[in-house]
Amino acid sequence: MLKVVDLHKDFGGLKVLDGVDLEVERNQVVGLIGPNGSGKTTLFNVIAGVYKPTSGEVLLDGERVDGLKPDQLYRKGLVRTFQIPRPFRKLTVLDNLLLAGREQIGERFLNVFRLIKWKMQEKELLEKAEEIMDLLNLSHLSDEYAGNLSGGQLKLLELGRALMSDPKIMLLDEPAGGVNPTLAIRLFGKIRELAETRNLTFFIIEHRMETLMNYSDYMFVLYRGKIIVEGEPKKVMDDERVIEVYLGEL
Amino acid sequence: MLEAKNVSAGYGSSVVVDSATVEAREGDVVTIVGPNGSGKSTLLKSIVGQARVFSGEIIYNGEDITNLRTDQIVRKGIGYVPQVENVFVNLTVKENLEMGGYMIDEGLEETMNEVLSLFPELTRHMNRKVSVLSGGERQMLAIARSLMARPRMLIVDEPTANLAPKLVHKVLAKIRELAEAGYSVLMVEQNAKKALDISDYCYILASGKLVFEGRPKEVLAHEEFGKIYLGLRT
Amino acid sequence: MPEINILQILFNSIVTGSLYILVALGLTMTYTLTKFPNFAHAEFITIGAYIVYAVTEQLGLGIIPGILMAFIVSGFVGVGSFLLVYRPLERRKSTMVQLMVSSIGVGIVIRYLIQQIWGGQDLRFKTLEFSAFNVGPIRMTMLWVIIIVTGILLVVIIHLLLTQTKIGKAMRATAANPGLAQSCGIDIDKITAIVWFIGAALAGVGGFFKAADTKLVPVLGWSVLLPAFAVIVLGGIGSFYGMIAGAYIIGLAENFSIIPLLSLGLSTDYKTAVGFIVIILILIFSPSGLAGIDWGGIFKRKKHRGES
Amino acid sequence: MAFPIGYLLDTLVFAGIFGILSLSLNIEFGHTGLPNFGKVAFFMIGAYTSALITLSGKPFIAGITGAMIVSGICGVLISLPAIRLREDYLAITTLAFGEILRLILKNEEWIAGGVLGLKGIPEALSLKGVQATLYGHVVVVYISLAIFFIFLRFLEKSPYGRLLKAIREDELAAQSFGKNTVFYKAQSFAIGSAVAGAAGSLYAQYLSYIGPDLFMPIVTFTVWAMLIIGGIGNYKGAILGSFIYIGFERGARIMKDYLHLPVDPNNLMFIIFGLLLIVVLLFRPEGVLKEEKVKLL
Repeated sequence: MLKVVDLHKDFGGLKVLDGVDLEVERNQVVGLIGPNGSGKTTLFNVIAGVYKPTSGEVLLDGERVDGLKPDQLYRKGLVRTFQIPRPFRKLTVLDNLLLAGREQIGERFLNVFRLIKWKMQEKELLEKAEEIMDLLNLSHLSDEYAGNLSGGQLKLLELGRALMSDPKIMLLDEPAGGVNPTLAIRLFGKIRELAETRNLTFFIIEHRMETLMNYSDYMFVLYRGKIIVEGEPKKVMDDERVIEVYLGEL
Repeated sequence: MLEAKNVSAGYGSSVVVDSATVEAREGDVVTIVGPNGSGKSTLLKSIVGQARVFSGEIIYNGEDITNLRTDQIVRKGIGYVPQVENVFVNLTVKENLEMGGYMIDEGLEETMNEVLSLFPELTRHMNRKVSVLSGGERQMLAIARSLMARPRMLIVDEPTANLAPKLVHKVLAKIRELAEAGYSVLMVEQNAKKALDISDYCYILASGKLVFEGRPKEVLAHEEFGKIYLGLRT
Repeated sequence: MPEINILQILFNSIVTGSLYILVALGLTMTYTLTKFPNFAHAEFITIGAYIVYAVTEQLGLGIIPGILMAFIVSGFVGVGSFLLVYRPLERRKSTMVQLMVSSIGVGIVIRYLIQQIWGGQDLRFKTLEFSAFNVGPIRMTMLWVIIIVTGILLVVIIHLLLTQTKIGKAMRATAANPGLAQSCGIDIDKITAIVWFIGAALAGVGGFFKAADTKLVPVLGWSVLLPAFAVIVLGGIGSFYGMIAGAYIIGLAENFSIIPLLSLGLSTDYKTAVGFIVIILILIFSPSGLAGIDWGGIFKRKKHRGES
Repeated sequence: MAFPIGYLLDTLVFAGIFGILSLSLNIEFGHTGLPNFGKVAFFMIGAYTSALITLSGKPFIAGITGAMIVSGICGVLISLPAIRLREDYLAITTLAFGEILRLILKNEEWIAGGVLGLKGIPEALSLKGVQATLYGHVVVVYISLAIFFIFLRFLEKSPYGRLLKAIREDELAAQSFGKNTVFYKAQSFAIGSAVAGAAGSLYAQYLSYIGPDLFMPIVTFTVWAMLIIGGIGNYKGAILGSFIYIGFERGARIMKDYLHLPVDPNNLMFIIFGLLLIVVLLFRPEGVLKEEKVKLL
């Protein structure tokens, strides 16, 4: 599904990504871990088109997508969420979700006045948004400004917005960061459920190892810009090298 | 000397640290370790007034300093070295030290000489802009700068973050040296093993909670240390 | 086409540049510390000129007391607007645009107060006669010489303030990293207020020079505000030495633009547009000013091309 | 001229024209978050374009259409390099653009009369008698105002408007949902500029004279003040702001004619208005009419 080949990214001589190779399989929940400064968020930013790679390839379903901009990647079915939620604060929760719908007819200036046409699509989007709000327990907040939501609710909204666009693959940057443990477990439960019921693929940065252990199919460990260990969660967690990089031994 | 009792802290309304108790005794290097996101930096920031303490209290030399402003805390004799942006990049090394000693009215010169005797490597850069210093030198300067206010206790946030392995060793050795010179140090580190080598006592934080504490030897000897550290065992 | 005296143009450029230093210094300092472009800076400039007018022409107390009063009054107007408007807005977490608009409000209030007190008509400094004389091929007036000397003196004084005094160093430290400055025990509120005072005070003195050289009108400050923006944008906002270079470069560009303008048969009025064009070009191509241009990169690329 | 009605109609015309200008700033800044401090430039482009077209004998409708097209195109041309800039830089750049444009019109007589400007610009609706013509102006201006208001509200209540608002709130997030934000920002700038151009056209035909001195930066600032006081992000607020400002201005003029104050009422009105702007920013930064939650049509 998503394949990264020998990816490099330098920032003014500093090699943040130093030859990353990985592959995320369809319909799996894949975790990415690594100590602070190992390059996880940079890897996401390069895959999601925020930065151009210095060298290397990113392939989505076999097609080269490195160097494409976020909006182009979105159209190819790749959506990402942010570690620190970036809601549209002065739009309601419902509008935040609706906005994320893809290929909206009424978003073109000349179509604004073709009311009947865009309203039909809007209706479909509305149904979908309601379903997602149900799923994420956000329904009661539908008409609330996103700026008034709590940290945990914003995390859910991030996930919800990403779901709105029927992506093929979702990149989640610490979806449960700063969220209380009970909610975190619920959130991962949802992710697991979505992967199984909706043919979705997840690639997740997370530092709650115990959560990832229970909910992911496969894991990659990034350290100093390279993947040093990969495999099933149990195997990865028992790997001495993983503990060592976290303790700063390598 | 410094005690944080049952501290819950965070930003805005979100609680990042959940009822943690740590103590730093005079002349010791005390280290808080834990993986990223464990809340260790937030705990440190709550002590120096850069994050909010929701409950619990922070006592320094018998005085309650909970939720005071950073400059008030610094005036009480606690030096603080933040993790990032911890030097004035547009100032020279000497000017950075002078700013560190901004509150000193007399004997700035002597204090600077004392501090420089601990950091002799800085003397040859005195009139250079900080922007030309290496990462390791900057870290040294940041620590030296905080010493200029003549603190008795130093609070250091991840002094080895983003440093090359060789420099990690150097900076940590310097911190040990400071403890030998009579300063008390409370620091947060991600380079757990190396930090423990120079520490007198340590705490492990995972997901905002203290999960283990003890002398470094006991901690390192614990067979499940790695798993505890990663929050896989409690 | 009239004969062009290059030395004269060069001299005029230095006069213009020195004047810009006076008016732009405060603008760049407050921009750096309070993080917004203060449009009311134009009125800090204007008020100084009117105060000199009041003291020397209306009260007949002479020019030195006039300039001193202008320094003090403009300074207080500056620090007053910071304490009464900008700081409260900052504390309320206002956006940069809100701060900019508030400075427009401050400017309007001051400008029409001036107009109320002194009227909207053109005023001239009658007691100050600056007769012209020649030095070699250059025609100059005493006023121009004073402007140049003041400009250079100011550069030296501010340089000494920023590098040799505790308070000056604290200003630089606060500008670079307010949080860290605070944890060094620096009272950043006090430092910021002092900067607002000095910046506005110098703008006021600069306003007097501008008015003495041309005429005194309530929109005096506006005629130099955009060039002053050009100066600080060119030098890189927050850079004192960049600002000095920017002031003289804009001075040169404005005065030398007369040559191509004349040869193209265009109005020399366009020389005032030079600054505006510089702003637009710099902001679009190198928003951090001259310092932001990758000179090394340009050089390397050329070399590289040479090789291939 | 009979005082009450003539004065009132004149006031209404001004309030209407500036109301349109204020609407145009609201789509750019209130709605999309682009601080345009060169508003007067597009007002000026519209006024001159329309004046030149109608002076050549073409009807007003051609003038206002031409004004909107030329202003809109200029808006796009300026916005393409400028909208990637940080907001303070965008503000200074657009401010400088307005001043350059004014300088050109002032110095190049061959374009539109230079300093002297253009005289004898025909009215949109030429009726018999001063009073009737004045009523005609009110009708033309308010029909235009109503059209632009409805048009912009329509935009606001469509997915298009929702998207502009999202860009204002967080551009990168909007991009990661597949929206080409630069394209939309340029469009918003173009719409705003075209509407400002229409206001300029109405202004020119009403005054029948235009010159460079009518288009000083203070015009831009006035429009900003209107929008801030009336309510950023609220189209009704934008119009209300214009009425408040023009009301102030006319109140001062009436005072000047009928009262003998120790201060010049005109100065006093600007001072009070400046203070009002500051007070609003300090104590009611959202303006008189708050931004509303928008339900799509």
